[in-house]
Amino acid sequence: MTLLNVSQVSKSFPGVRALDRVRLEVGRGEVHALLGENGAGKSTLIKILSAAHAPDEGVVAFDGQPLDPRDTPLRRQRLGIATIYQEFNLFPELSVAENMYLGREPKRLGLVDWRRLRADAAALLGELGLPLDPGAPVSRLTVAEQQMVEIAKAMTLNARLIIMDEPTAALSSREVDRLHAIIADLKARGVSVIYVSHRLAEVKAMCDRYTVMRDGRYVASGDVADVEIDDMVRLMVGRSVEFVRRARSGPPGPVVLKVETVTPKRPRLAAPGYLKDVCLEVRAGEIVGLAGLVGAGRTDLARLIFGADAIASGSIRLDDKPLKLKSPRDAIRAGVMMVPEDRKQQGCFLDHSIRRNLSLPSLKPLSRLGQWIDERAERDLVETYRQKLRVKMASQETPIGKLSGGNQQKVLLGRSMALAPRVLIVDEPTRGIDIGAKAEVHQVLSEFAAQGVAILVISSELAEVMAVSDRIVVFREGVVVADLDGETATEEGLMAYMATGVGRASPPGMEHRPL
Amino acid sequence: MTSSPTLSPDPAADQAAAPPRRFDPLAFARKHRTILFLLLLIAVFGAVNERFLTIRNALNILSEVSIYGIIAVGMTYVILIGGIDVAVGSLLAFASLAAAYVVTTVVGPSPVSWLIALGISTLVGLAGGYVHGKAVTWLHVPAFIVTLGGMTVWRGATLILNDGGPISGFDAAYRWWGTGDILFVPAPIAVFILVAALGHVVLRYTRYGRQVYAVGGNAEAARLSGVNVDFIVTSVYAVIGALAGLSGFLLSARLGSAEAVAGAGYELRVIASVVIGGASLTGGSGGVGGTLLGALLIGVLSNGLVIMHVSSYFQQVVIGLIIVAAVAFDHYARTHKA
Amino acid sequence: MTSSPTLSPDPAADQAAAPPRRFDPLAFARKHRTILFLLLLIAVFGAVNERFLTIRNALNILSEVSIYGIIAVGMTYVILIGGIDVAVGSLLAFASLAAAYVVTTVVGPSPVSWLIALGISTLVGLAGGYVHGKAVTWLHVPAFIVTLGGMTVWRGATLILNDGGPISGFDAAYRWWGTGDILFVPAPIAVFILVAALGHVVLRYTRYGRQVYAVGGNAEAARLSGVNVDFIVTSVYAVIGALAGLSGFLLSARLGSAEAVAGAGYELRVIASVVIGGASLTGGSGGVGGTLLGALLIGVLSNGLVIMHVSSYFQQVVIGLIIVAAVAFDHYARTHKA
Amino acid sequence: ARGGQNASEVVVSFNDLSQPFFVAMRRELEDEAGKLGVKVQVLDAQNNSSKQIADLEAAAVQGAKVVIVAPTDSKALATAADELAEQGVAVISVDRNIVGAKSPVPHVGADNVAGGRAMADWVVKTYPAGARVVVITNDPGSSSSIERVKGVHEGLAAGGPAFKIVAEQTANSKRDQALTVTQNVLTSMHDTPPDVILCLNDDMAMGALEAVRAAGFGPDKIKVLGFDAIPEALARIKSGEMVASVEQNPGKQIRTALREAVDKIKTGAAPKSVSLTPVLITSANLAEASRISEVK
Ligand SMILES: Nc1ncnc2c1ncn2[C@@H]1O[C@H](COP(=O)(O)OP(=O)(O)OP(=O)(O)O)[C@@H](O)[C@H]1O
Ligand SMILES: Nc1ncnc2c1ncn2[C@@H]1O[C@H](COP(=O)(O)OP(=O)(O)OP(=O)(O)O)[C@@H](O)[C@H]1O
Ligand SMILES: [Mg+2]
Ligand SMILES: [Mg+2]
Repeated sequence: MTLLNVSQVSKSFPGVRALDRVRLEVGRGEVHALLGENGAGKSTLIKILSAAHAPDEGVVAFDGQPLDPRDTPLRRQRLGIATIYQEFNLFPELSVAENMYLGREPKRLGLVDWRRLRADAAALLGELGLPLDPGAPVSRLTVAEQQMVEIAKAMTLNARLIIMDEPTAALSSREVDRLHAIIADLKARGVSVIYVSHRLAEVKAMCDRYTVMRDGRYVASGDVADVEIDDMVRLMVGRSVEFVRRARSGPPGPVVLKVETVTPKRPRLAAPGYLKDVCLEVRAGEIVGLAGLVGAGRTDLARLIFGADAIASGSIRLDDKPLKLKSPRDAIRAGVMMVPEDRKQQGCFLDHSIRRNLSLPSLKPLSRLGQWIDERAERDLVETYRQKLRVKMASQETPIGKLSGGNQQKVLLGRSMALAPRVLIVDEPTRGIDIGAKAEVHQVLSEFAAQGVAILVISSELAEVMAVSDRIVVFREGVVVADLDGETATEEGLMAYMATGVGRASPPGMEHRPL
Repeated sequence: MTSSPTLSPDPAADQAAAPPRRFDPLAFARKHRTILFLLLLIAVFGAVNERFLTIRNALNILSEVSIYGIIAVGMTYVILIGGIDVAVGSLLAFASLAAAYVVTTVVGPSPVSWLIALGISTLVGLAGGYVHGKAVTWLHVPAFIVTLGGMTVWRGATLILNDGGPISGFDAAYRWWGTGDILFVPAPIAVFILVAALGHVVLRYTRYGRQVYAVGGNAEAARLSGVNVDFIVTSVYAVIGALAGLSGFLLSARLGSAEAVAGAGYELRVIASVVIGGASLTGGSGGVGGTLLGALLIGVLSNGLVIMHVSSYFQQVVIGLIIVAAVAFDHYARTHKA
Repeated sequence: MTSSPTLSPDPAADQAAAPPRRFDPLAFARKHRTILFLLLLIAVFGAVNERFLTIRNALNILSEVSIYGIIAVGMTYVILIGGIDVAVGSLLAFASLAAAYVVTTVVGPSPVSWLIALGISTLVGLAGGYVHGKAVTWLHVPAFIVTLGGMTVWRGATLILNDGGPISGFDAAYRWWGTGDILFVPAPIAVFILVAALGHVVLRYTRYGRQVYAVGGNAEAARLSGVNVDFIVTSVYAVIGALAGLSGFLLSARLGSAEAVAGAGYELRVIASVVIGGASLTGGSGGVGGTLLGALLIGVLSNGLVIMHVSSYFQQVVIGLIIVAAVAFDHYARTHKA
Repeated sequence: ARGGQNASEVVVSFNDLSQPFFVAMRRELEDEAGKLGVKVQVLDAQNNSSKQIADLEAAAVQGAKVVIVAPTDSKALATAADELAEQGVAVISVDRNIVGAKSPVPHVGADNVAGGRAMADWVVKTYPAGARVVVITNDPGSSSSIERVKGVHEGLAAGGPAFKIVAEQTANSKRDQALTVTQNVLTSMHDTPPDVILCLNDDMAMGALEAVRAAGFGPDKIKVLGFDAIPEALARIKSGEMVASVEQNPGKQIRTALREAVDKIKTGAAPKSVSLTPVLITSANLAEASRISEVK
């Protein structure tokens, strides 16, 4: 029996036809995967379902009733459609509990009952197994924790259809497992779920049906059980994508980056000095992956190396010379560059053009007298990286905020690469990137390493860490617990280190699973 | 951006930072830093001149603070939603002069003339604020421009209304609102306390209040969460308009005369109260408690410097420096550990 | 949030909308909407009174606009980084009075007294602005509070400086900067054109200008892209301070006297010019071109209404309404298709 | 009491110490206080009635015996005057009187309406056949503006219909605004220039003179009159650029008031009202101007 029936829905933005007569059918108690490359129109379709956008044409029927296209988001919520958007919709200054119950706070004598609000939130968070303080302001949470709050918020709505737009993009495997347990429970209660993810292994493991979109059009749908991951990829990308473990291009060069017993001055969050006495080495032409659970301290380390946070003790050496970093500016000058994990808050100038976004740190060599920008050279630079990274965009002058998330990420990668750094740190480089583009990004990182750049990759997707790394360093609660060879490491082995700090003997010859 | 985050009396933050543990004097000091700064200032003034610390002087300060403090409560809401209102001074003058005009010229002597004036002043303010709100939400003109326009429009209208002249000749019941007492508390102070308490409760304990925070924190997210953003925005401007009208009524009762120049420059003092109180001009953080402290700081300063015989030109220099120092201290206390 | 995005002369957005195609009058009108609004206003005034459309009157308007227009160029930068400066009027007075004081009292008659005054006024402004910038970046006090403090501190200091009185008695070379011509163009207008051109070029074509936009667009992202955010912020406040000082010098040359009350209320007029010109108070969008149009709109309005002999009170009402209408029209033209 | 030791017994609250008129008054006050050997505290209400009341309340708390006040508004200060009287503090008003207090407040001042009238009378006398008059007014809504305008209007009306106000605009008491406004007004009537420009303070008259000069009219063609007789204006009168300015004798007002205050403290004698007549200073009676000595 169908719960949701979308037919012939179209939507255009100035200059883009984002959706072109799309259809989608979701049954009761079904987990339905919505698949497609970056910019295929998945988020746009979801926003039409939640009434954040009005469709240009087409009908959305819910529970057999056609929905009014002029509905407000509130009415759709009341009908039983809850949405977790790709871009977070949280209020940074409000607490976790308030964010979960905004507009639906429990009341006593007409006034908000703070005690019950806190208790309800704590109860639900406990039920979902989320270790969050309901009173903490959301602005203090990590991206992963914010994602969990979004999920918890959707649960408070008692919806019949929950739409999740890339809920796992910011999560590491432990949280992903937890989310999947939650979804299984929802399914058992007859709730339907629309699930968007670029992690096809997840889709294969837990979705019932799928719909694939390409360039704003409907391509195919069917039972997940009937297709293999390669088939899904072909439907999405129009070709098959080879996903291979990177082969080392030669013997590693000399040590470029050396981190010696580094401890941060003030932890980013209000916790007592979490990261402690970290040691690490990266050689020229080597890609080192950092693995760890959410909050293990990998991002903190990256920020220390990049000069974004201050060091209390220890030292960072580049080419065996000590680096004195007061700000990211010093790091960039020395040849260290970082792609931050939170692209909206720390990466993008959303209203500014792609050109301005990409070229900002590289302007100096493009300017006469260090100030007078040569715009032609700038355009050429941007064009080079557009081609290299296959960024889909109308023109260099389009505001970056109008790109799909994956394409934004590519622009930020381009920003870092354009600087030709000695050391490149990428924090969650493929968060929200589709599988085709992900392979391209890995390829680009490999090529970059081949040119002798020392690369640090932070990723919460173990498969990704294993695919790109020559070496894998495992973090647990702020300390390095293992330093493994990328070729012999196994997912199970890594998980064991991440969760307990101690390795488990891994069965030899264990094959690496595709993504 | 650069106007760095100021959170001070943010309920969410305070709760998060305070797990029930034993008394920690430093944490206590950090939490109540603005009050402590104010107390310090009061102690200094009191040490220099003992008359500063008399009840009579406290009431003097509070009477003066009441007039703009009432508007500052409304401004807290406006700044919370990320808006701004520079028209409050002009609207205050227009509303109070319109009310005085009706009472003295149209209605004539009446036992309830105070009630008529109170009603008209508040309603005119409400209507004016509503117009600002509609211009923001419906014409999509930035709040700064709308209220800057409003500032000159209302002032011009006030001057036209009675050809620039003041209106006086109010009866005793009317004057009572500016000069009378309720149980030893001067009436304007009582009204101020009422408004502040109400403003605090609504912000803290009602859905409306929570939605005000939400709109300022992230307007688009608020819309997607089902908040009627346009309604919140319009209502907030209407409320501050009504409070400006109320304050205008009290001021005219206190002065015994409704002046066309009344309230000039109030916008800056009121906004300063809110921002000194820890609210961020980008919206989403702040509270009525902080605003009260900010308003009091300004009131204590200007009174204390007079009492200390600081020369009038020099007073301006000192006030400016202390305000900056207070906010710098606030930031320092908030971010530095023991 | 609610202060809806206003992008008009944002280079990033404009180019995107213009693929080289054949002439489309509606697109043209949309792109140049603010200029068209200004021309419409000029046409109306010209139709009502032929005197309005004389060269002499145009020079009148421009001379008046020059004084605050110079500061508005600096304010464009300040607002672009998401800051605000309400101290410009006071700093103008302080800088020009300090310069006049030195020239008339300390130095005495000299053939280069104008140069000394120009230098001192600009440097004092620069120093004052630098102090504001340091307080913002180093003490982490919000710009609004810093410059509000500055506003009263500089005004107080000005009044102390010459005990509240004006300083006059400048020589002819000094006065030339306010009343002389360069090839028929009055000197203040020439300086204004120079400052505006320089301000535009730096913003549009230099790395520094790019970094200003970046800081306003997203300060944290700018920092992580290697921009020295503190330097940009401090320098922007220093520049607007220097421009306020320069403007103060020109004003004193024009009036023949440096006054302690000079520049009072300029802050609002200058900020209004920038915001009418399409900049957003949250930073990251706007430009010098838009600011010029905004400043001109204000100048044309106040000149035209006087020439039409509209009564002073009524002028205020009309100016307020037209400013709101101009910005509403701007928004409408930008978002609505043919 | 510690607070009483250094307390000033005389507190003077000025309406607006950014206006040259009151600045001049303050200087004379300080001079006279030095001569009499009394300690005086000076306050600036910054043109805000509410602040003035608060200042006076603070002064009373601090132990003042006599308060001299230049009110922002005649009516707004009545209650405050009553309260001060109740606490045994004597009040004297200068420049502008206080209306509506329970017991009349002694006043030392010159009437603003009479001052405006003096300007108009000069016009009527100088142009028997009538004249076209431009009036540049000071801060809109302030009582000095309202009263001076009233005097001008009454005086010109008394002269008959031949005396026409062809433009009346405000320049908010500011020199730069007066320059701009006058320029604009002159542009609007370039072919039929006005005969007289009446500026309701001297600062604005300085600006108007600049505009007249810049527009190419000589001092004979358009006559400019000011108000307050500040030294700059007197110098212009002396040089013939400007015609006249109204002298309200701020120095004499404040010196008289201060002497009354000191008498009250020393002898307990109740302060008396003293009324000064505003005088129109022209080149003929320049010597009568109180600040003529300050003209370089
Ligand atoms: N507000 C908007 N204005 C203009 N264009 C938009 C807007 N929102 C989306 N688009 C465009 O619509 C297309 C579809 O975008 P959408 O965000 O739906 O893709 P997606 O499938 O969710 O991609 P991703 O996997 O990267 O999240 C893209 O080309 C995007 O640039
Ligand atoms: N259990 C905890 N107790 C205290 N602080 C914690 C805890 N978990 C995380 N943190 C804090 O969170 C931060 C670690 O987050 P960081 O982003 O560096 O980790 P990460 O491994 O990159 O994880 P993520 O995948 O979320 O980016 C540190 O500043 C640390 O102080
Ligand atoms: Mg998407
Ligand atoms: Mg991380």
